[in-house]
Amino acid sequence: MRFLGLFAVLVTGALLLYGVKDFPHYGAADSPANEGVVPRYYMENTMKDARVPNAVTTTLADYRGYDTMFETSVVFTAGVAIFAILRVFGGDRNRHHPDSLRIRGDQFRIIVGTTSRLLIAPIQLFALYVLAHGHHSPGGGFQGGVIIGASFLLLSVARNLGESLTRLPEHRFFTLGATGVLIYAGIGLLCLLLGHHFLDYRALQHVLPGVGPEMARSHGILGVEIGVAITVSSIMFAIYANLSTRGELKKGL
Amino acid sequence: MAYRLLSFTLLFAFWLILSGFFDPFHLSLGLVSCALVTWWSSDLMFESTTPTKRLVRQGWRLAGYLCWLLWQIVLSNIHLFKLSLGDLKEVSPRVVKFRTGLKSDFAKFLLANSITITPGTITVKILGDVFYVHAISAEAAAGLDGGMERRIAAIFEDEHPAREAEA
Amino acid sequence: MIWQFDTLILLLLLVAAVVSLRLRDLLAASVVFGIYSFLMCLLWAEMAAVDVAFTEAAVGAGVSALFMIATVYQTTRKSSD
Amino acid sequence: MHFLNEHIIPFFNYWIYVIIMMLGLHAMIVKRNLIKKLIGMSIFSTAIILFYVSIGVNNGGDIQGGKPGETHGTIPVIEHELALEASHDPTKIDFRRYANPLPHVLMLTAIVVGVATLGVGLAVTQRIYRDYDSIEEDEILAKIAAAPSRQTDD
Repeated sequence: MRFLGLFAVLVTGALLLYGVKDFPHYGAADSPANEGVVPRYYMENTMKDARVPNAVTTTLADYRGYDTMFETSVVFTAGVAIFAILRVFGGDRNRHHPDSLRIRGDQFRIIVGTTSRLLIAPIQLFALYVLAHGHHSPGGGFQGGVIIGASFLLLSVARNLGESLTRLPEHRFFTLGATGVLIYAGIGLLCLLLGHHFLDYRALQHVLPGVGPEMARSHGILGVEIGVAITVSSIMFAIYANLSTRGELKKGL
Repeated sequence: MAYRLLSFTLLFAFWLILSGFFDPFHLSLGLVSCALVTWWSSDLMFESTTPTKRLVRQGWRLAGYLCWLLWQIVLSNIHLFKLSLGDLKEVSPRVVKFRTGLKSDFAKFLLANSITITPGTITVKILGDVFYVHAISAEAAAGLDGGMERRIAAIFEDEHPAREAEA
Repeated sequence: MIWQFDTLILLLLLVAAVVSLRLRDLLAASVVFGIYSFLMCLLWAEMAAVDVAFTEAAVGAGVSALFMIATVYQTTRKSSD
Repeated sequence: MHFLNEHIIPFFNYWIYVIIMMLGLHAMIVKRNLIKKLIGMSIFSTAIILFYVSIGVNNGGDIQGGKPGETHGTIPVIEHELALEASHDPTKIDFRRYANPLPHVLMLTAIVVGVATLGVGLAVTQRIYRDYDSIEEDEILAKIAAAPSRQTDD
């Protein structure tokens, strides 16, 4: 088995390395990927179409909105899958921790606990800043959502899981996760109902007062990113809460 | 309520520093974000129940303390610089153990982090009232004579320094 | 492209990957995997992919290492290979 | 030496990506510990993401007046001064000055989905540990062989 595995890996690697010699040089501006019409269109029209300087955001939420919508639902599905696999109600039958990992005493409570307590609110504000300024600077729904989730993770590592579960209780995990996906799909559906294509945010100019088609696209992108952030943050915390307690949601690390 | 207002103001100042956009759209996004964060976790920023007036006074004194701390950091940097260029015999790492009179978690946290941020000394752990501090030389250990603790106790009115060096 | 910088990070990346796969202590392997993710994030920032680097900094170095540590804590720390 | 100059040095990056990918694949196949297998899976996927992102790198060619490889395509965010003009006239933007945004978008979502997948894998690992009290592949297989009925209960 070991030999066979090594052999398979070496054959695969040799084939890939053989293919490498036909690649364009690293960073070539005239490589097929960079010369093509698609990146050119995305780069040149992001300001004209949506008034968003960050081409990555426009591509993520507008030009390739379908892709992102289903990626968001994949994250949601992963959360549901972990619930189905791991969650137990009532105690675990044979629960024991390896001794080497048991944390004794609480000598780190004051320093680590207080520091992270003071840091939670700025971290969450930073996450919302990243979410709201994804149009102008790096960032967006995925990054903002992960950082909000990480602030809850920090709270459960530095204090305890119960404290973050009182802020984001278990029955909210999947409500919020589904809400995010529904916000995304709902904005798409709204465009459909207003007579445009699915996820064609230009339609939103009929419901948002005083905006042109470009700003309607910009606001549509923001709405979609908010949906992504809600799903990602709640599912990240749901995954951690299940993993760190073996599905019991009681004590945590 | 006053706490929420205070944390909202602080968070909004932080937002303005981060954002750099002052058009109505981004400002309203900032207001919504700060309101959300205040709603989620303002109770984590200020846990105690000190009256607001006193809190502002403490904040003022804390600013003064931080200036003093900055000066201490400069001094101990110079000490460490001399130590690293001079005779290596003076480097004698040791763990100093002392008992503090500070009661609240925040005061202990402030003392521990002030000790750590000053070059040459590191708070290893806190067990109850007992601090375990690693110091790099005799002079750095002598710096832990309680001056810092008295200043921290002076910030918070209900704290009293009381210490007896043990080893 | 600062190719010296690039090459250094790529070599460190290889070292981190090998170490994380060789270590028998799973907790240490998870932490080294966090280092690997962080190096990856540096490489992406250097390739002008700031959004990807940002995501990796939040996800790879923070969240996924924590997921692994949580699992190691709940199962066992020793690995046979 | 000729071979080295011709086929390896210009493609140095790609060689390292393939080697990292091989490490991950090898760990997935050969390692017996399930968490090691998952670390291998993550290394494998990040190697592929790295390859994709590196395709989007753009050195700017001759456009910035330098030789290829000396200049660097900047991040795909349009500068503030240029942005206002570009909203009316897209041809103001020279797209070769920026890195290709498309691989960035695809890989950004792949990273987040990757961590969700890793979470599912770790959950399966914990579930296996709950049932078989081990995360070593050979021990689990031995336990399944010793007590075939365990597969059906629970």
